[in-house]
Amino acid sequence: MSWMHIFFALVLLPAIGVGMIRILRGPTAADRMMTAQLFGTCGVAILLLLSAGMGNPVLLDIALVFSLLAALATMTFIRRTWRGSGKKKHEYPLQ
Amino acid sequence: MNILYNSGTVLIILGLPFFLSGTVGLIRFPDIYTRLHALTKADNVGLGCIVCGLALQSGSWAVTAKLLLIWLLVLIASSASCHLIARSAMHKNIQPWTRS
Amino acid sequence: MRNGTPSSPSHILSQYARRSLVRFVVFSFLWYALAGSDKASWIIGVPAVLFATALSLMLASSSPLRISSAGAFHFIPFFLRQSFHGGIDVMRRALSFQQLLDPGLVSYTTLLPEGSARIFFVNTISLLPGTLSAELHGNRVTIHTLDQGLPIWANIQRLEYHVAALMCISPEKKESS
Amino acid sequence: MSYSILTCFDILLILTLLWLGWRLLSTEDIFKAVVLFISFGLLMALAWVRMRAPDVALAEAALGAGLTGPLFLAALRRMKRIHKGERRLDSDENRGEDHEADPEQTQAA
Repeated sequence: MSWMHIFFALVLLPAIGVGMIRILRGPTAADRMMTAQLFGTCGVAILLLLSAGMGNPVLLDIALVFSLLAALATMTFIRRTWRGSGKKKHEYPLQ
Repeated sequence: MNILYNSGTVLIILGLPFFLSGTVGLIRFPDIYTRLHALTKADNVGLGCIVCGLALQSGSWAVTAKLLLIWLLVLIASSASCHLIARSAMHKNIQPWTRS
Repeated sequence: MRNGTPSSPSHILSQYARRSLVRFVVFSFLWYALAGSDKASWIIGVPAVLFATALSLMLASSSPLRISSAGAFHFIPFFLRQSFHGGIDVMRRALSFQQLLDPGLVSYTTLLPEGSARIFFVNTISLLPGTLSAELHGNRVTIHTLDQGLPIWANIQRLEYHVAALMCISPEKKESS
Repeated sequence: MSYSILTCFDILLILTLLWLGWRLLSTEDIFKAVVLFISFGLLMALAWVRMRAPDVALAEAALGAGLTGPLFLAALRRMKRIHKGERRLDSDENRGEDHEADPEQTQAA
């Protein structure tokens, strides 16, 4: 048990709690999804710190699963939920 | 050994403000593109600092390799999904916020 | 490499052996990272690594990824330094009391060839200070920037140079523009 | 020292989870509920870790957040296609199209 690492994990937990504001009020769907991604990254960091703090190396494997699956939700969201309105326009500002 | 441990602690402490500022940026920045900046850059650097600090403290090559692997995966995942989100926002014709 | 034209059988064979050896080493390292230093894990590890090597050689694309070690030696410190700067930059903008943002879109025409080099380049842009790749259309990358006052063009050109060095792309293509 | 900080961590985690669960159940926007569900899964994995059940945490991270979330997102699209015009499932679907660019404005920017 090392209190220092657990204290650092405790500092990171509000970063998740405050980020929830963006899920609740984010204007577009992508804003909400981005916050879920932030939770993934913060969750990996908290797991790494807890693994050092609790002296349990198994938690590194959970962090590995977190990071492997972090992209999956966002990609499904882009492919399935947040498609453009039919036709793609290839005219962008400032070409 | 103690020097390694302490410099690891310093690196971890260095990493925490990056995470907090990533969240602050996500709340404060005005539009989706600027929020993506905050999300990808700040969090990856913060995680990098924490990973390096823990690797210095762990004192084992296997744990170090696993930590670096985790960081690499997060790096790839976040930069790819950041590009995807920005691209579909462009396809949806969401205009970037500009200083008026 | 030693003799004959590049398509001579011995050359192809030696290159094939080299590629499979590199992959074997990479997958062994991956297994070591995943399973830890326990010796007993290699009972499953060695067949898994061999299987992964064979599978990846079977599924590999015809144009293999070539990474030069000298390029990587220059690229990794560059990348770490730049992404650290990017983090500091975002932190400064997020925490300051005034609004420090001046976002805009920049278009950049890359000279990197189609394929893995270009995709790698586009993904790395997002980790540089103040830039975010928003669109890739042909060889034209649309970049969203956090501050139009930053030296974006110079940064991206340096990144392009480093990626070309990393992926063993000869620089004479860059002279054409 | 270590245990009191752990207690603080647990209490904060429990409060966040409870608040998240309440918002998840009470929200009307289905997409928002799905995103809250994914976040809930991630935090629940942390809670399992604190309950010293890392194997359950592994399953929760893989199934709860990693697989069920994308399945819900895919199902949401199917549902939207079926219920088209009846309800607003994705609240920014209309807003995104309102942003139809007028080029002059962007050029000026």
